[in-house]
Amino acid sequence: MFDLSSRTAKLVFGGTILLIGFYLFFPIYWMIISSLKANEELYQVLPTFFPRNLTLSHYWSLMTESQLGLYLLNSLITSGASATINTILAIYAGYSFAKYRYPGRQPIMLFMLSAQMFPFGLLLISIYPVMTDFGLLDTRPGLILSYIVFALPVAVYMLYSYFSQVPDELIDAARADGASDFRIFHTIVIPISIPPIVTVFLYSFMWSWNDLLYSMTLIVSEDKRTIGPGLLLTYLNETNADWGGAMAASLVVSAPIVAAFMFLQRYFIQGVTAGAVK
Amino acid sequence: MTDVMQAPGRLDYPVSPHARKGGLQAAQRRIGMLMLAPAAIAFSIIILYPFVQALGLSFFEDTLQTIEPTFIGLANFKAILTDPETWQSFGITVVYVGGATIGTVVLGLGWALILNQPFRGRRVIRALTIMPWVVPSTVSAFVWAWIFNSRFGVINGVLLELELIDVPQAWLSTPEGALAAVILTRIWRSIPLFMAFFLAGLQNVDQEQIDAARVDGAGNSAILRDHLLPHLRPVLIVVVVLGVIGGLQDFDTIFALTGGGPVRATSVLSISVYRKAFEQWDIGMASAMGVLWVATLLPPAYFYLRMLVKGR
Amino acid sequence: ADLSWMGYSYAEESAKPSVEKIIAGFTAKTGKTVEPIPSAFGDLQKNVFLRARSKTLPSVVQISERWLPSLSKLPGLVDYNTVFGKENLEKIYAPEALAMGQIDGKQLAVPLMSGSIGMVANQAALTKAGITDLPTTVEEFKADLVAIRDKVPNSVPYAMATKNNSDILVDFLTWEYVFGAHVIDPEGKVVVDSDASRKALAFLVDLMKERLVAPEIGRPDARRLVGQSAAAFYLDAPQSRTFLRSFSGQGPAFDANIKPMQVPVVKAGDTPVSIQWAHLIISFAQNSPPTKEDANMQFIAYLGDDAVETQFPVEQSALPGTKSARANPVVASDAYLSAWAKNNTHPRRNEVGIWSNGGELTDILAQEVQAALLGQKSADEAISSMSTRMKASMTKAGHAQ
Amino acid sequence: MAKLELSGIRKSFGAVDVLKGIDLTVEDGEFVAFVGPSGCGKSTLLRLICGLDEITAGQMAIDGEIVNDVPPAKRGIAMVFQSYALYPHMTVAGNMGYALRLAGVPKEEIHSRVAAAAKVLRIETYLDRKPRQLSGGQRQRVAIGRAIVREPRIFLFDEPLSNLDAALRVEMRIEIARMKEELGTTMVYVTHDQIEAMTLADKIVVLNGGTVEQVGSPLDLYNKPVNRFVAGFIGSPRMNFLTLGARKADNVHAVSGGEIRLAAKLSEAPAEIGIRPEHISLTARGAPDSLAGKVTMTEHLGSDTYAYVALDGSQDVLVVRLSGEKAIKRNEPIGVHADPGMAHVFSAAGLSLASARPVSLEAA
Amino acid sequence: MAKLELSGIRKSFGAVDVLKGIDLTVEDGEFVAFVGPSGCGKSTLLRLICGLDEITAGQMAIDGEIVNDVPPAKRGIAMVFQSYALYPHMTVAGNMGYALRLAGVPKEEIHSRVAAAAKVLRIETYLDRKPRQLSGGQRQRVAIGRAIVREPRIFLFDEPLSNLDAALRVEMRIEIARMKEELGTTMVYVTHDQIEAMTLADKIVVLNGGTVEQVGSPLDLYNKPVNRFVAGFIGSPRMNFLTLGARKADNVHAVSGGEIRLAAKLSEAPAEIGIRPEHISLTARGAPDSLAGKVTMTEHLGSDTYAYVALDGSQDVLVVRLSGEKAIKRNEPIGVHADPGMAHVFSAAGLSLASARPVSLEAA
Ligand SMILES: Nc1ncnc2c1ncn2[C@@H]1O[C@H](COP(=O)(O)OP(=O)(O)OP(=O)(O)O)[C@@H](O)[C@H]1O
Ligand SMILES: Nc1ncnc2c1ncn2[C@@H]1O[C@H](COP(=O)(O)OP(=O)(O)OP(=O)(O)O)[C@@H](O)[C@H]1O
Ligand SMILES: [Mg+2]
Ligand SMILES: [Mg+2]
Repeated sequence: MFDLSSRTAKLVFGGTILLIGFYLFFPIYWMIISSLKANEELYQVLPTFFPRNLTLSHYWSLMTESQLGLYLLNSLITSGASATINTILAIYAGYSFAKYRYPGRQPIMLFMLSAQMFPFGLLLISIYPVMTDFGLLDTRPGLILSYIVFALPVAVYMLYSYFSQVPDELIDAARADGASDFRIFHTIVIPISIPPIVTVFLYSFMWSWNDLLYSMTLIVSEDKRTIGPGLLLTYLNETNADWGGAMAASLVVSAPIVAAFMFLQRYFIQGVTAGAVK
Repeated sequence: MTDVMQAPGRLDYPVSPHARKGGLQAAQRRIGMLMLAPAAIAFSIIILYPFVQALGLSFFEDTLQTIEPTFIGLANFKAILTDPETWQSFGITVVYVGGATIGTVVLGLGWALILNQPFRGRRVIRALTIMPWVVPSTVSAFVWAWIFNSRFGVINGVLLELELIDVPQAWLSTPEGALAAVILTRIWRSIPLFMAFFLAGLQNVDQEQIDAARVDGAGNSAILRDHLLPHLRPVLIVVVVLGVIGGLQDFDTIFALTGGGPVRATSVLSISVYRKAFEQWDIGMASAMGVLWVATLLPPAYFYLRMLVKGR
Repeated sequence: ADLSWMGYSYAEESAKPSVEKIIAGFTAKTGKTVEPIPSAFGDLQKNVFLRARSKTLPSVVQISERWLPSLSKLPGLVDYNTVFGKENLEKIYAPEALAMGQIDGKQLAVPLMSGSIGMVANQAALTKAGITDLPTTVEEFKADLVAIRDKVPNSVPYAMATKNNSDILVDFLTWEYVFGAHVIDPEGKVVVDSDASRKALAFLVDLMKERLVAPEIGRPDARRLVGQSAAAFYLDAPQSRTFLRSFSGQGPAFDANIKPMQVPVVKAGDTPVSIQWAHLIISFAQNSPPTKEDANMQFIAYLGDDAVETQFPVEQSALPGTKSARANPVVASDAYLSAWAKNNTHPRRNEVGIWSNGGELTDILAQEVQAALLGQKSADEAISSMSTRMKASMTKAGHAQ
Repeated sequence: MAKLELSGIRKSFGAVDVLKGIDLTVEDGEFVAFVGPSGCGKSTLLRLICGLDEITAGQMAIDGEIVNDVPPAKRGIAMVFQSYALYPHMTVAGNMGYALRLAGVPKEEIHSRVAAAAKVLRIETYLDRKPRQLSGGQRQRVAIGRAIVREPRIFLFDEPLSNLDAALRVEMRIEIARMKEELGTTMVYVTHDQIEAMTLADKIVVLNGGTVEQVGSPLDLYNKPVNRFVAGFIGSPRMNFLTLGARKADNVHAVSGGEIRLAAKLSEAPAEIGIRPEHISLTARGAPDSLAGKVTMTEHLGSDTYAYVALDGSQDVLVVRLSGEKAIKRNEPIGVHADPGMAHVFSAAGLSLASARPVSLEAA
Repeated sequence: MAKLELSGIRKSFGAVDVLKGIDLTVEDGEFVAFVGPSGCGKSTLLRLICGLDEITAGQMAIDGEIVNDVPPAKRGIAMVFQSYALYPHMTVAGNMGYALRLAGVPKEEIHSRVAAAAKVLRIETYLDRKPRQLSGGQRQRVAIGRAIVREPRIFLFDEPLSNLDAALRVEMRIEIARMKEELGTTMVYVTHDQIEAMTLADKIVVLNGGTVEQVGSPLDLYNKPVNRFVAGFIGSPRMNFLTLGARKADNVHAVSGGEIRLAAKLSEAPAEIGIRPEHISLTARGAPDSLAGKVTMTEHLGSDTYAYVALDGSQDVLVVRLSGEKAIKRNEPIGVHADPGMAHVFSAAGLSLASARPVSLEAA
């Protein structure tokens, strides 16, 4: 897009890369470095930018002492499941909004979308008794269902946005070939919509993955705790302030998801580019 | 239609045995509604019903003392609206959401522009950029809290080293510092998502249009101002919606980073509602606060979104 | 399970085995099973509250003494007097510990362990600053702090709680008492607006100005600082030892540095101040009315047994709540615990936390103190604003001012 | 194998009437082309025949059965879309076999029918590729293949060649001609392209503004257009139109650069005459039966030369098509001779007054 | 007002050589068309001239000044893009005035220059519309208008009409011809379309695989192609090629259905002869100077008739173009007579052996 042949252009470009790059990546570097410092080096007023002694002690203690693996697993299960449910619901709703006409279609869609502004904390107050009534309090299914709150509306919108761009001719062709509406959707539309679906899945996933509020409230058993509260309760809380451990744990819990994202981000960008948001 | 078919002078044929009743359009309508149903049901149970219930609760006094709520009309709203803390919360929310959204738009756009430019190592940087977004929000709060830490934080360390300050500063203990920190953290976390949207927008730019502008004599800044920004307008609109939603609903980072303090400097609405409900046990008041929030946001949101959906 | 026990100790890595021991012991003795429900300390009140709303209250809950008033209205809360008889309880429990569980003449809680929040010094830090004697008056205290500040680089001489509302409350209350001030009187009148209060707060603000205390320190941070000998004093419960051992990374070897001491007084001879602290046990009736045969009442009875009381509190570095356990040699011979008991003879009530609107009061107090410490308000302004806001809150909670 | 009968077909989208009553019969085995300007409703009509949209009013019958409410797949119809509408995630074989799979045809049969169609279309070697790995022409073939394997009673094509470049278009046109020959199925073909319609169709339907202007064989339309619209629409370069001036005698009218003598006096007043570029030749100025003008521009294609002649005393420009390469001086006075037997006369309402072929055109 | 000189221009994208040394001079005021198959480098060359891409090697001069490193806006060049590349968010006037605005031309002058250009292009009434509110042809005009207002020394067009439908294409072609006449500016025009190139250009450059095959006037290329590629590329329907068989005498070769007699014996062995469809006629079987075959297919356009003739004993099919409407029986023995003076002879390497025009083609 830009012509970088001039010196000023090069300078501005380089300067911006450094500035934003530093902002984005320094914290990550710092997290890694801090996790590798022994406590004596960590708790210093003048920090060292390159640790003098690398130690895996924080990692060692989190492996042996904490329940991090369990929290991580719980988070992956609940976030994964809720993102899946969310995506499935949103796929149908988005397609319905995009390709069918019926009374109330647009107001319903807009209302759903606006609902994304309802304060989650407020909803939680009433979700809690609902979950209790269904016996879902302190259960993974309960948490998973509650997580629908976070992203369903936006997920519906994103897929609506994408499906609107799927050419009608393609659907007509399948109809002429004798496919029913559901058949068309399942065998034609969904297979060609993988990138946007991945995008929506990841977007939903991230909301649940980040959640602190719901899981802190709806889950009390430690064996079902997710990483948000898990980290907070293990490392920085009323009785503890273990920064080195917190950094190491942060890295460990981030690793699988970062790896997965590295793999999926191509689809993610593709999905957005394909019109998941427009 | 039937009357047409019976119109005189028309050839009369037997109706094909495959013909279906009700015609095409009715069938389509039914299928459309059927597909919407699961999401609509989930939405009603998990979002709408709790909201309606909260709406009801906002007219009750429902605190720890009153296990059975008592109806008190608009008293909660009156109490909230006359409480300076409410207004403070609204103010802080505006600063927080506004600051974070603007900051993220600017930096996310800048980063997208950079990553849209071919250079060596671009792929790697693009892949790494996703990181701040995918680390759990608790983690990002940890990292920034650690960076801002008054005793062992790197900011203090660097400033001390450079002798710009002579004693460590407690950044998170000043209202400005704490607000800045939560905003910086929020921006840091959302840059990747915004970047992805902008990048996607940029990848849809018609290269011929940019070429045409170059031939017309446009330099880099003119390309940005006259072509890229107008092109990105729709993306910008969406990104702002997502940014505002994300900012308003953000609880995790702030809660883990400052807990809403010092004093109440970072008590945005989501934190205030939580506090009211789960620390002070005043459900009625918390509901009223939430209802007020929705009442403020819903109408503009609805119209903005309608514009978004229609303007496509 | 026959009963469920929600508690925070079970959520803490270090205390969990001790809890499991209690449960195993109970099951062995009665054949009844206990379902432990862990809940983080900070979340416990919320969890109880939400469970009350959804009518899924556990049968037994471990709570902190200052939450009792706010939980006292919950339906089904057992008055132990009606089950065990007042006299029986008085026979078993130490009076000051039992008193913490009483509200309006009802015995709503019994102590699991008790003690006080008092001051702890770090010998290593004192030595570095060349201080040989522990300070007894406020003046000496401040002089020592200055010495530490100057001799121990990058230290926080007094790791006072300056973040985290409930931590600030305890520290501030302590100094209020030291200066002879009160926040709320026993009748629920807010009396914080006094010269003594102003003096107390001004003293703390002064410490901050002199960089003898630091902002952004909560209890855990304080423990870390002390554990690393970067702070010389702080306020904590006797459990302090357990934490410091762990935070210093030295384990029991660090015990030599942990010095329980008396909180400094304004003038020599004054009674040193400390604040009551306990872990209490409340129960929700399994039958109406509750009887001794109920599983949860059997459990309560078991908790007063020496088997529990000589084990659990000691492992947590705290005093048992029963008379017999206190007399038990295991407890009596623990040097640290006895030193602690000796230094903090007359713990006082937490006069803020005990009200039903304790959460709000704590917030107000902490916010105002913080505002003063951070220089956003003068000490005077903070105290009068605290007074006004607390009065409003108390009025609303039904305590005429 | 099917006869298609439309009677009184109407289609409205909301308040907009797109088709305003179409009556049409397509005989069994006939190849019918729909032509007409953009937006005239060609695609809409095709979609109605296919069953993709609901007919607002009227009746449609295939082989004597009313199919108004029959879903597309049950009509025995296959359609080839303008954008091909290939399923991008399926292989060529998958695309072609999709309809059969849906119909529950056994695997082996699908396989053999796909293979047979692929052979006809010479795409056997691409069967395992995805559409995006194919060139435009190959995609087009797959789209046709998808229609063929279903062995439909009627084929529908919506501008199937419009996305191809000129050379490929010629090639695929010949392909379709071959297919029509081989299959002998009833076909309805929408096109923008003159040549396609003229060369492929047995019968052309000219649509305009939602109504049928004329139905007939290609040469019928070319030689005997019923109105000015059809006359101007069919043929390239398009027919020249000359406005008639004052009536000089019963059957003599003034035109730019001369006058025109009609074979007979007409009851209805003639307004314009039309002459195709290939029916005009250049002569010396003043030659008998010629109008006066001058050449303002020429275009040399090698095989043909187009001369643009401005008639004296008017703004009318006649396009003249001359065979082969002709050297023509520009801006010199010249005569144009139009073959009067090939000219057409139109009324003010645009109707062709077929009986009034002019007998001569001459300079005044 | 400008002369453009390219010498030894090369362009590589990475390891791919797209242009392999182009030498070309475009005289002041000349209209040059680039034609060639897809992917031959036409657009690339145009982009180099415009300055949008960097020249890998070689030199480019405008009016004698080397401009290799001059940015596009400073070359005095305007370009009309295939997709028009209008700025979608600016009005028509904004689009047209954009370059002037960037150049700091005062508002009133921009206004008057835009108005003037709009008048020339007859788009005055659309000046306040956004591009998406315009039809294809109107957009095309705006794109040209945007180029005109800059008063460039050289106009570049990249397939400007390829997105228009047939009728509009004809109209706009005439428009461009008029513009060329009026402005007299140097123009370089890339096209796929035979007719555009033939009718508009003073000089056609045929590109193939990154090199120039032939440069010359349209009729030069049509009549004297230097090689088989150019012969086949120029002219529509394209030239028929017949493979020569065994040499029967010094200057007599076998071809399908007969033999060919060349004017002289050639030093280089001839391999093929080429005859354009318009230079062939149908005769009775066995007529003198004719080859034997039969008509397999006919296409009737009204103005022309195409006959596809399969020559006896081979798979070669000759396309024959006959003027007007001809009724032709299919699959009956027939003779084809080719005008031998119009035939071309090519060597095995595809070079035109211009000296060897055949004297006759006859049935064996
Ligand atoms: N779904 C629709 N809703 C409203 N109007 C429609 C719809 N589909 C088509 N139209 C209108 O119907 C008219 C005919 O459209 P149609 O697509 O049949 O034209 P067409 O003859 O195929 O044109 P083209 O040659 O450009 O493809 C147009 O004016 C169009 O705007
Ligand atoms: N940026 C690029 N990177 C690599 N290869 C390129 C690039 N641009 C063009 N090419 C290649 O250069 C060759 C010539 O492309 P060019 O666009 O000039 O062809 P063209 O003659 O304009 O074709 P068309 O008629 O299809 O427009 C093509 O093979 C193309 O793939
Ligand atoms: Mg159409
Ligand atoms: Mg090109």
